[in-house]
Amino acid sequence: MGSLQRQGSNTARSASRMPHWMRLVNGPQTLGHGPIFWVGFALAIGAAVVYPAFADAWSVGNTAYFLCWVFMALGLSLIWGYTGALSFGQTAFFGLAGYTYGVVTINFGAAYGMTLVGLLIGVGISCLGAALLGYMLFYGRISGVFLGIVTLSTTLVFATFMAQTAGSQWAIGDARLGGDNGMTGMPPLTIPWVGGDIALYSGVPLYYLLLAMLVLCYLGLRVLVNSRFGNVLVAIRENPHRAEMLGYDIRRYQLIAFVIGSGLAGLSGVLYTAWGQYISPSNMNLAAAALPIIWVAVGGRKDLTATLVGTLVVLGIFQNLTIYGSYYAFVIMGLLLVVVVVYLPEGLIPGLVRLVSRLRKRKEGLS
Amino acid sequence: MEYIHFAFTAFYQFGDAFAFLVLSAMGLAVIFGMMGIINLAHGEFIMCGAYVTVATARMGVPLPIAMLCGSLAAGMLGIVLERTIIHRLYHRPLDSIVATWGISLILTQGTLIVLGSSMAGISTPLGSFSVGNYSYSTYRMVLLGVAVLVLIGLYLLFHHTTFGIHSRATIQAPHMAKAVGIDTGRMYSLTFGLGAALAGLAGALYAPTISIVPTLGANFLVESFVTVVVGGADVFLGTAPAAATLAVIKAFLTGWQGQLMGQVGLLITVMVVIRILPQGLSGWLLKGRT
Amino acid sequence: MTTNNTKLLSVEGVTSGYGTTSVLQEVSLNVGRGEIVAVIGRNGVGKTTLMKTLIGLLKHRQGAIRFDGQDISALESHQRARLGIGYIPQGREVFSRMTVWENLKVGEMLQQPGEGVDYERVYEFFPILRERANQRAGTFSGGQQQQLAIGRAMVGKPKLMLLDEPSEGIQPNIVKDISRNILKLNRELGVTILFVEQNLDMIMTAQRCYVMDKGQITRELAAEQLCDRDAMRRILAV
Amino acid sequence: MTLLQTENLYKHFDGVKVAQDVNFSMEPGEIRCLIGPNGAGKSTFFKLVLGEHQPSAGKIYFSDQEITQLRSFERVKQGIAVKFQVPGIFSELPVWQNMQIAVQNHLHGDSMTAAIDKALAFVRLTDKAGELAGELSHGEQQWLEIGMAVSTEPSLLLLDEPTAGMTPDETARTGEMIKALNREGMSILAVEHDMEFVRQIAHKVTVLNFGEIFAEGTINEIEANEEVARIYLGTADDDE
Amino acid sequence: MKYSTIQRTATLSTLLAGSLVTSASANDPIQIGVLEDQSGNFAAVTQVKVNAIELAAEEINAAGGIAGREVELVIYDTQSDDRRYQELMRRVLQRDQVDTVFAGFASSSREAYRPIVNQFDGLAFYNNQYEGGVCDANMIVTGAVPEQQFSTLIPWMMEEYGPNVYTIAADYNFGQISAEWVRQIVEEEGGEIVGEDFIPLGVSQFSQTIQNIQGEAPDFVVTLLVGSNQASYYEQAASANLGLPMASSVNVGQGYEHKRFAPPSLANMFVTTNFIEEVDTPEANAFVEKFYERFPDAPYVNQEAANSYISMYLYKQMVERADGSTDKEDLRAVIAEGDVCFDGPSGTVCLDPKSQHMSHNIFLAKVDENHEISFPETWENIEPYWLGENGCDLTQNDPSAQYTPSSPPNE
Repeated sequence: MGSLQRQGSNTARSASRMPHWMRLVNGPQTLGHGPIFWVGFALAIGAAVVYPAFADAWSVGNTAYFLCWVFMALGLSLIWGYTGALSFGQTAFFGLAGYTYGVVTINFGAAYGMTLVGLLIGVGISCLGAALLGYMLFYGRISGVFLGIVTLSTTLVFATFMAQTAGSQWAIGDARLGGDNGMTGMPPLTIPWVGGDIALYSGVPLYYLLLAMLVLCYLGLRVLVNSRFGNVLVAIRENPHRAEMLGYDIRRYQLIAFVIGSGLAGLSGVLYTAWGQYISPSNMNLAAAALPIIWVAVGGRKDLTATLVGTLVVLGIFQNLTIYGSYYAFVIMGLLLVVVVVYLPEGLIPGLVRLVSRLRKRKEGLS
Repeated sequence: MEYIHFAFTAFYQFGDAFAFLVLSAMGLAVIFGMMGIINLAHGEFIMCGAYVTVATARMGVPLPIAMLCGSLAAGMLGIVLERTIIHRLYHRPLDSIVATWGISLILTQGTLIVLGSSMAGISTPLGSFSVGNYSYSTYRMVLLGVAVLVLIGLYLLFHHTTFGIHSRATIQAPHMAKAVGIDTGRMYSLTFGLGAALAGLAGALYAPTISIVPTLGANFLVESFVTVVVGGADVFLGTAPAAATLAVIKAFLTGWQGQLMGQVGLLITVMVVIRILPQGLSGWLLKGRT
Repeated sequence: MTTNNTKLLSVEGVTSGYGTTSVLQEVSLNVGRGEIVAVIGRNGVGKTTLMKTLIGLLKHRQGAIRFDGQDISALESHQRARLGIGYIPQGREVFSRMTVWENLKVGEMLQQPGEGVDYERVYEFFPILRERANQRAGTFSGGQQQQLAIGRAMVGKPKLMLLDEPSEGIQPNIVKDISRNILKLNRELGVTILFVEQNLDMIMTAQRCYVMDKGQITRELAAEQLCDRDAMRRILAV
Repeated sequence: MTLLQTENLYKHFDGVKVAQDVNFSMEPGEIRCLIGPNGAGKSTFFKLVLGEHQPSAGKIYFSDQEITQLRSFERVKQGIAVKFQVPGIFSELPVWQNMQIAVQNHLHGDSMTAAIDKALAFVRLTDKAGELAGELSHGEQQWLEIGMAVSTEPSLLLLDEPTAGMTPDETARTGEMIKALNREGMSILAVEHDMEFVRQIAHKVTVLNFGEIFAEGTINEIEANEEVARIYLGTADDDE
Repeated sequence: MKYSTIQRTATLSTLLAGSLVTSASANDPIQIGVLEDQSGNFAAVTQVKVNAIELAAEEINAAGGIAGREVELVIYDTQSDDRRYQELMRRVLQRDQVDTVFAGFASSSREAYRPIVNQFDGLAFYNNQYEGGVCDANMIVTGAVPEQQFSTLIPWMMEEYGPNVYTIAADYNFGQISAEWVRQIVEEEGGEIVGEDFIPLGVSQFSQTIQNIQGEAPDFVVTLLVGSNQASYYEQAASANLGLPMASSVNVGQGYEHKRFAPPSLANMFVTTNFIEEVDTPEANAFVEKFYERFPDAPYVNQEAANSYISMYLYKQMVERADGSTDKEDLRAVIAEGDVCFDGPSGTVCLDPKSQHMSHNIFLAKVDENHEISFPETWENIEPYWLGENGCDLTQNDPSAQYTPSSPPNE
């Protein structure tokens, strides 16, 4: 478990002896380093790869569905956990990208890899939206709670607006926005293939695609946060004043982190939309907007691995509570949230890591 | 005559919106504006006030007393929650989002489990009156009156009573307040309880006019946050002018472009205000004074 | 040296500080009933830390603090204050968004049970507090804020007043006013006073004084030594 | 050429004057100390130079270029660095990473590693490279911050009470550090109360009082100045 | 024999489970998935749907099951959350492998799960009154649709009270589409829409709306309000002494507002519904009595409860007529015969093969000052004609789409 602790004294210095790429994914900003962690990581991926062979189709599809959401959580971890700016409105970008995917694919169909183009355009539009909003926020020096309120307002305005677009005049090309009932009829993701496209319904192929994307995204973010750029983000979170006095334009860094994080929210939005062939304003309302914050806060926002694992754990627990908890699901969810916030302020995963290492130390002390 | 009717109509609509914003925001203004706790369970305090009011009124208790009971019950609930959970979160306001969200889930669903999915309501008292061709609900004018009274009452409470002064001192400079002998822990509890009681009062006052369901608090949440954010930290100098400004915007947009624009207009106002006046209206008003 | 044999405040081997660093190292000192005692020293030697430790805003790690015969080490700040310790912090810390009157009103908290609040007495000392009762405290100048901070403490009729650098950032002539008022408080109301300072004008108000350096009390000076300006200057290292 | 110069600098806060007609200048290579009673406007002056406050009136020049309108980080890039009074470090990050954040802005790869090692050696924190900065002693935190400030290779280093809270031994070491930096060509402007320390390092001393420059000269001139002694210490013998 | 509610633990699933082969033997129970909102916003209205399904399942099992097979319910609480519908619809179809699903209250929930039903080619019953227009072979809709409710209600109201109509409607699909229907019918009948207000979901304050209505002085108001927040309108209108007759297709019959609000706020309200507990026919009374006997704490037996109950029996009939097959196409072949009918709580109702919607007997319920209900008028056997007339014919092809009057299928 020690391998899950943040890189400490010796590793920081020995970092220079590592191969370059190892140094990138292994930096001080992420929990987990050294051979034990990476062997564990490889085993986890291995397990994830063979998982479909042992699980039933629903479980695989359901896991794929969970994976859709993790990107948004990772994005929020970057914005909130690493940069220290709480965005309460990631669902605005989620929805924006989802609707964009719908508009593109309904109008241009799924052939010739158009769904992948739709994915890229969706993510691109959400990045653009985030750049506009982020510019207004960070260059306007809005921070703290107020940042949360403005971003929340944004997503609520968007949701309220979309809810009343039921009429047929609200259409972009062939794509009807559909009001509160949402937009339907978009194709799932497809991969162009000789002899006909492969449509990725929520089954094993989609699972593998998402798994691959997630691993890439996770490693990519690890590289990012452990890079010079990530150093600055953490510096801004820890002490924005000092960071600025070391010559960094902190607004620019905050903006870039916000755009990347929102792009990931957009990616989640596209994946969710393609998965269920459906997107609606209820994905952007207050309840939906609070969810990513809960995943990230409960998991442990200051670390990508904690966010990743925590999000999957929370999604799984909440869904199982819904399935087995009947009436009491919400009550138990609420209690869990309160307990985690009060007793594990750093989040579930870092809290557990700390607990285990403390127990281990005590054991070592005894022996 | 036409003009007088028109003027009264405008006044009534403004007053109605104003009362709703003031009453639903007051509790939050104390808890979020003053104490900095982002209380997503605000709606559930309102729900608590409404439920207790309806339940006691249906047991035959006179309505005003039932409303008082509703408000007190919410206040009590607030104090209990502060003592058990909230007081651990003062130094990390962002985490309070998650905790109060959890509390909100527990209270809403708990109410559903214990009291069922809905509750029979009570009638709006006091009937109606007419001006020109229009008839109006008398009770809603009473709500306006109560809103103004609550504002005045809070002003007096915070500026002319020992509790109010100690509470403000505690929130402005907790260390110094401790050093002059104020039990700041108790002040935090009481202030939070006051905020909860005010939320409960909003629920109590609106209980006769709305559906009594466990999720009723959600109706109030967005509007109250909007008002408090526009208002800024000062309960009196912030919430009152913010509610007045927003009421004008809302009444105007709703009357002109319908309810949708009324809603959207409110949210856009918040974004604009935060951009221009990061400290809210009260920050701006206070700055002008020094 | 004490004018009164009974000790009002006694500090024995107190160590305290922030985080892992100790700023105060085993500090011991006594203040007798009715005395005016100063703790002097340059910036950064731990004077403010001493004051915060005495009022309880910082918890000490070692040693004991006794006030009026009672061990107050375990008490919270507000409990210590209610025993009769008035605290006037560095930078005054008036409640700046509240009015002058409200600031005074907060001070009532300290008042001993059964005694009325004598605002007249406060206004007699500081007439400006009556004249500007409804002005926001944040709009006062430094000197006026200092008067308010002292007035706020007076309202509670404390037995002991702790003043942290009362002259800081204040015009020399106002400093003289403040030192006069402190003397008057001591003489007329019998308030015991402990203050930390580096300003000679203020220091001369004291009857006795401790010199502090690097978190420790290094010397104790009697009243006559306080009058030797050159010696004092050497101590204050200018 | 002057390194730093201010022209008729004014700053008001809500009617309170915290800088009044400040005309300050210092030469390259100088160690200047800024003294004055608490509340005399020393910190405000620093903030004006750093761009954290905008002056109400007046201009600021650095290396003969006007920087009045530049934002803080741009001034830092021009060659100004600062060490704050309260240690401004990234306390939850290891020492090595603190240093890396400071250095990476202008150096990469091996030269960055070398620069970090050099800076750590300079502030004697090589052995503590892996510790969390927040767990260092107070003096070490001050040095770490000096190390961070210095490693941006500034031509002017601003120090706000660099020795506050240090033991005499630490204070003396800090003085040596500053002199060593100066020998390498760095100019230093320090706010300091410890006159012994000022005597150890300062070429020239500027006294501020109520937002104005009250006196300026060598340490001996300043110490001999009765007026300075009066404002700094207050005096019993000036009756109105 | 008692039905059992399955809330399955994770079974050690086999690779076989991945395929969708339902090779049920004659003795395996027939499984019916039930996805309804028992928590959250809609719980007040939908809990009774689950109860009605449970009641029907118990009766059917007591009478020997469906084609000799026991009925087993797989019930999940969807928490008024569209995403839960998506997750759980996949679960019931893919893991629990139910034979059919009874699902959904909000239209958005239906639209959220519909693509998934299509993906797995399942069969879902939507037992709600709604805005109409779903033309999807995988869906059977038993709730009333606008043409059934408005073509009866509006002309009656216009004759009774006059031609000037004011509509207030929830600002989303149901409200907008229903308002479109009202407009069309009013104009056809030679009346005039004097005003329309659309209210965003979640709005609970209506002073401005009430005043707008007074300003136009209509003969009656059509209220198409949705959710507990918007229901607050009635109390607020009453307290402002608006005093106009009201007509609705959705309130009372669904959310039993006349029980939840104190009288006389819903006085002079006219509602067309295919069932409410006050309907005074022998079949209806028997059903309501059975219902309260089994669920004494139920707040109200609304139209959705009756529809859900009826659906169970329709399904039973279809499966039995398909010789025990639960295959979707076999069942649709039965529907195509055009005589799948059931004589239940609301009288005789039949499934329309073209749209797979249900015909209804429409009762006009009038709420009086004491919130007592009377029925001034009843229309028998009103067909869900609109989809069929406009080119939706599921016996020919399956567009799996939802149409609206402004964009009908044959366009």
